[in-house]
Amino acid sequence: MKKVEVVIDSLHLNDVLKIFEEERVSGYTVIRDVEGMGERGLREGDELTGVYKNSYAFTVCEDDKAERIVQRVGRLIKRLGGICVISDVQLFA
Amino acid sequence: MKKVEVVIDSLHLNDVLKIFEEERVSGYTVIRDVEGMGERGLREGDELTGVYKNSYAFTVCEDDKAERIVQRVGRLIKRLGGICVISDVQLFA
Amino acid sequence: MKKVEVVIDSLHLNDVLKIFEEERVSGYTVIRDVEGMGERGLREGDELTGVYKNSYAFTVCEDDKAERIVQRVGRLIKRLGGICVISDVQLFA
Amino acid sequence: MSIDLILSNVLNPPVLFFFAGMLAVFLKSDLEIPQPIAKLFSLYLLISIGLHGGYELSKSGITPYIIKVLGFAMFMAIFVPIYTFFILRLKLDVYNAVAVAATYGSISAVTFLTALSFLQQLKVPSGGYVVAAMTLMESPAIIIGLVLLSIFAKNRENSHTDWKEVLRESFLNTSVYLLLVGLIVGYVTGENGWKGVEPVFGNLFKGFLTFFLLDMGIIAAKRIRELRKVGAFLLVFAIVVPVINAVIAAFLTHTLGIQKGDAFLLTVLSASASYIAVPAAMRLSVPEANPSIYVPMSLALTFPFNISVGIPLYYYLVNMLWG
Amino acid sequence: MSIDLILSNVLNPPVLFFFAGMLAVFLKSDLEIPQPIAKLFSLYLLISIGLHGGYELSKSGITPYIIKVLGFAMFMAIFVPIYTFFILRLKLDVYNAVAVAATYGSISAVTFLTALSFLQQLKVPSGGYVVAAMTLMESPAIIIGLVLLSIFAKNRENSHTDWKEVLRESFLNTSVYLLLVGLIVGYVTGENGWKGVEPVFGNLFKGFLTFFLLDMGIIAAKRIRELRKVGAFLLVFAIVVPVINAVIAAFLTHTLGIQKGDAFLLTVLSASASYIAVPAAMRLSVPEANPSIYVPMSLALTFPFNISVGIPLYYYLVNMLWG
Amino acid sequence: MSIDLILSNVLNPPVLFFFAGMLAVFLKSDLEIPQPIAKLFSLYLLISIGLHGGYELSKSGITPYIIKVLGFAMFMAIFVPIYTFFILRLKLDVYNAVAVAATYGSISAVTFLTALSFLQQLKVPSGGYVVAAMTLMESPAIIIGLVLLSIFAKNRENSHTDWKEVLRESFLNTSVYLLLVGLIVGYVTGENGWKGVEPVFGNLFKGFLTFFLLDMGIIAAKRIRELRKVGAFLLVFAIVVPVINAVIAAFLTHTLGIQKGDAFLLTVLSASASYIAVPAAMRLSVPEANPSIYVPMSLALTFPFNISVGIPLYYYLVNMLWG
Ligand SMILES: Nc1ncnc2c1ncn2[C@@H]1O[C@H](COP(=O)(O)O)[C@@H](O)[C@H]1O
Ligand SMILES: Nc1ncnc2c1ncn2[C@@H]1O[C@H](COP(=O)(O)O)[C@@H](O)[C@H]1O
Ligand SMILES: Nc1ncnc2c1ncn2[C@@H]1O[C@H](COP(=O)(O)O)[C@@H](O)[C@H]1O
Ligand code: NA
Ligand code: NA
Ligand code: NA
Repeated sequence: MKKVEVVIDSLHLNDVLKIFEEERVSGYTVIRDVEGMGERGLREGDELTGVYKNSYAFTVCEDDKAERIVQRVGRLIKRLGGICVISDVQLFA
Repeated sequence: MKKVEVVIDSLHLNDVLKIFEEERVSGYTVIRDVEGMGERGLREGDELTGVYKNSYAFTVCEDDKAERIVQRVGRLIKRLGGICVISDVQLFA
Repeated sequence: MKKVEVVIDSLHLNDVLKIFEEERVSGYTVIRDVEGMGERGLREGDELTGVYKNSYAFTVCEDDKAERIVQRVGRLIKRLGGICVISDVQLFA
Repeated sequence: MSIDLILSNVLNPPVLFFFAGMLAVFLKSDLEIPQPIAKLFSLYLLISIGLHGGYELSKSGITPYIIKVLGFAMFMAIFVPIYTFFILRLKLDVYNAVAVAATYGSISAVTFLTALSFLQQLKVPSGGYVVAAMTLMESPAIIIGLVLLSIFAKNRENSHTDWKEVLRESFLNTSVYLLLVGLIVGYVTGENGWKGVEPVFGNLFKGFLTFFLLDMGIIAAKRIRELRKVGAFLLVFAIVVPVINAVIAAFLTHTLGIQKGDAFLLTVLSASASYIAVPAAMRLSVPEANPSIYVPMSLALTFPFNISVGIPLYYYLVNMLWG
Repeated sequence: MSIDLILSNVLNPPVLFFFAGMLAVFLKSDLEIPQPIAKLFSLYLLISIGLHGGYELSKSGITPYIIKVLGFAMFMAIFVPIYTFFILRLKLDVYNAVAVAATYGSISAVTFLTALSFLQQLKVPSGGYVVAAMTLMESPAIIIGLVLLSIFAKNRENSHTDWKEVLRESFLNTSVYLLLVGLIVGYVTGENGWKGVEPVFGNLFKGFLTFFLLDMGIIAAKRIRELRKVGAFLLVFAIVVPVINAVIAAFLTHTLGIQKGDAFLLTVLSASASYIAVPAAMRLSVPEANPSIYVPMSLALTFPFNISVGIPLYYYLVNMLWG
Repeated sequence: MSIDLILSNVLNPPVLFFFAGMLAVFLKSDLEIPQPIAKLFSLYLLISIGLHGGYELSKSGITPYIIKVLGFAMFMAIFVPIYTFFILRLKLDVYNAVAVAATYGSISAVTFLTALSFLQQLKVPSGGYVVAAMTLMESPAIIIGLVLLSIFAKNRENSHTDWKEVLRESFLNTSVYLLLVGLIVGYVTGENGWKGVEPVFGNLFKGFLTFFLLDMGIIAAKRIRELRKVGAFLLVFAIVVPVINAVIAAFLTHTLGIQKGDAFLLTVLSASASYIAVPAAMRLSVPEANPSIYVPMSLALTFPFNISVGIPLYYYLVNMLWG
């Protein structure tokens, strides 16, 4: 199994979750309002403007689904910023 | 070393931590109140009922401990829902 | 690529991020105020004293950078407590 | 029932804000209230109710009449989960029947508050001891539920009901604990204590309730989509059983010679269902039951029904009986 | 303009706390305010403004004069984003020009509040309907911006402006939604409703504004370093355009025979720029635009300018015209 | 000391709620208060104290008497960490001795507040400048601690005390910064400023203190289990040293001719120990010291002792001396 991890602008989180759902993963987990630094500078998360918050999401899924997901999320991230990585895990339950 | 990651109903987090402690891991880290989707539907986390919150916990430990932990956590999760994965990491400190 | 994960006393998080920046990683992500248990006991996170909170940070970077980072963060952690692990990931965006 | 009664209940900022919260979800507004805020308000309301009730008790003292009120409360808290359990078993397995019965056997503090604010608008007096009655009504349903479970689900896997744990969840959960603390502190510090904290726990009360109900509207609306899976039987149950409980309570309190304002509040309490203490306890002790049944029933159906139509309806009933 | 005017504006706890928040960042104090708190206060302030405005409206009723005020508000909300867009195109690409124009075409509720508190200090009356005007001024700039975009960025990649989504973001974003809810609830519940919630949504107002501005000072100061990358043209824009908008608004309201207090508030609204609703909408609909341009301009430059120097300046102007 | 004095202190909602919070942990209730709420209240209380003190100062002006009060405060803030350091060295290594000495050399704002509320109940007057004195007493102990460290731990590994950093932590940490901001804003905006914010920062004070102490009770109780590892010497230290400091302060203030109410508050301040500013500073600058020593001592022992028994005891002492 693969674990696909995504960090993206909180405002665009739903686009990522929609991809997860469209690829029919069995589930996903989301941590809202993480902070970070990247090409677009420091994102310290402020609730006021809502424009500087990241969210972190991951899903554990079969290798082929992971492949399709990273392709689609990758395209999103190229446009909107963020990061997407994939790694090997063993699923136990 | 292995990293064991668990997502479970916040109300049952303590059962997982108890297993970690009983297997004498050197430590663990917990992120409370993560959101998610799985077999039991969307869990968006609300503080009101306290029934729709997940927690995320991980521990880095020796391979044999990890083995025993995933067995025990696996049984818990089969009954209560959630997810448990294991992966390879190198521990530096 | 490698993923370097660090859990450290929130008060010392900045020292870790400084190392990340000095090693010129392309970015990092931070989750503030995670809880945990380790050699220094339970850290349940209280906002009052600010002394019992951990932060979790990770960066995805090239293998050589990861190597240098874990050396430096390792030294920090030996003095201040916490944990630092490294694992393999594939970067997609 | 005059339309005025409904209007004077609904044309109230707290009730309107509840529906505004629901509407926000239906219209997909991005309105969101951070979770710690919901918690802050719910803690605040519990402490307020407790302190105020305790203060009132310190003025009235504990009389035989009050004992009668408390006794009635206790009776309803035991009776309702038992009789509903047998009705629920017609359609549900033992686990879910227990969870739903416990949910409807316990009470909702915010429903109580809305009723209180309705009563104050009509200038009908009521006693602080009803808060003590409410506190008494929170927990028994949990215990009863688990007793029913241990009787009717004998060959349960992992059937290790940890009774010490159960008692703790029942009597020391946040709601009960804060109500008790408030009652006791309000009682022992009396006039003097109340004067110091009234600017927060008295005066801000209705405003904070309004704010909180906005949030509850959002949370309730998110649960509504789960109602589809709940089935017609339970949908009907979630409206009819509260009304039945209200009718029973109204007649009994009348027979017992309880005063009108108190009787109305006890009626509302009997009609209300828990969405805080009981769901959490059930999730822990009866993980076999499905929270997507008992939470939406209570939160997305019974609660909105009670605070909009139920309260004036119950008042109408009580008003008729007391004349 | 007398120095007294500036002082009586600045020597006000809310304004001083804003600068104390900024100073904390510059001095690297470890002062931090948890994010849910910022959200709590901003929700509170929106509800307060709405409820109070609605209550005032329920007293005044809706008159032709009020229609005039609302009409003027609507005009400014459409006019400003259009004229500024063409100025901005001189230096910016289409995406960023749209985002900045929308930002300055919309309004800032907290600037409005600070102006209101300034007005109250001077004991100049104003009407609750200005809140309705403010609500009307929030959204049009977003729509106008996206219309401009679809005209001038025709060969846009992924150029699928989802208009349904846009309308939702414009009219159902948190700010607009809560202002509307407040206005309506305040209006329909009138005197009675307001009395119940006034202890929270009326009396606590200035204190909570003070607290909130401390937080806004921190957030604004963190954005200041981004101003370096913004360029002289936009730095000048962020000060001069608000003043121009104020001058236009002051003359127009005078011509239209709008009362002094109302005119002053409308002037301030015209001069203010959005840092909540518009940035979020732009980030979603025009991801090509760089938030590090439009957010710091509005939050770290225009906002501090308006609440410190702008408000007394605009008042001076209005005072001169109305004599 | 009459039992009445203790009772009139303890039978106060804030103190009772503190112990209710502790009890919740001992009984394993699931009562939890989200962390941002603790932060919100602690920020609120600091701002309140500061603003109120500054406003009072603006009425009284700065007199020679006030200078004397401030001078005394400064003296205690320097004297206590030095003398306790040498006592602590009998049993502790240099790092922990520094950390504990600094903890007891600084003060606790919430203890001050509880004393103030006790004083108000007895209707004994006191001056707003004591808040300025308190602010002065926050930081010196941190500096003194680090000076002692650089003298006595010369061959310290990584012994790069970054003095610029230390000064910042000492004088710009959240507590000191907010108290200063409050004092200054309260002072410069005077009567007018205070009137606007009093509904929040004055009237809500005691209620919010009550709420906050519930939370502090929870946090303190969680630290109690760490006390087992702390050792008898330090357990005794955590009770006896506050009392000694109180006795010294009472006699000195009496000798200096300071008024009774002021003297009482200064005595309480001297007896109190820090659990916010100092622990954070120590954790950063002296990571060799073990926070599981200095935090539980201050938070789980000295603080509860002071707000329950200490305050009436110190008042009894002061009352005796002033007659
Ligand atoms: N190399 C990286 N490692 C970990 N997180 C990253 C990395 N690059 C970007 N991120 C996260 O993605 C967010 C957006 O990245 P960017 O669009 O590059 O500014 C950042 O704020 C980080 O939270
Ligand atoms: N495949 C998955 N990947 C990531 N998280 C998951 C996955 N399946 C379940 N989870 C998490 O576990 C929680 C409970 O899962 P479930 O019991 O299947 O509803 C979900 O709300 C998710 O947070
Ligand atoms: N083996 C481990 N696995 C996961 N997290 C750990 C581990 N050891 C320590 N930690 C985290 O690091 C923090 C500090 O560790 P320590 O300094 O050992 O007390 C703990 O509170 C945990 O959050
Ligand atoms: Na009930
Ligand atoms: Na504008
Ligand atoms: Na002290």
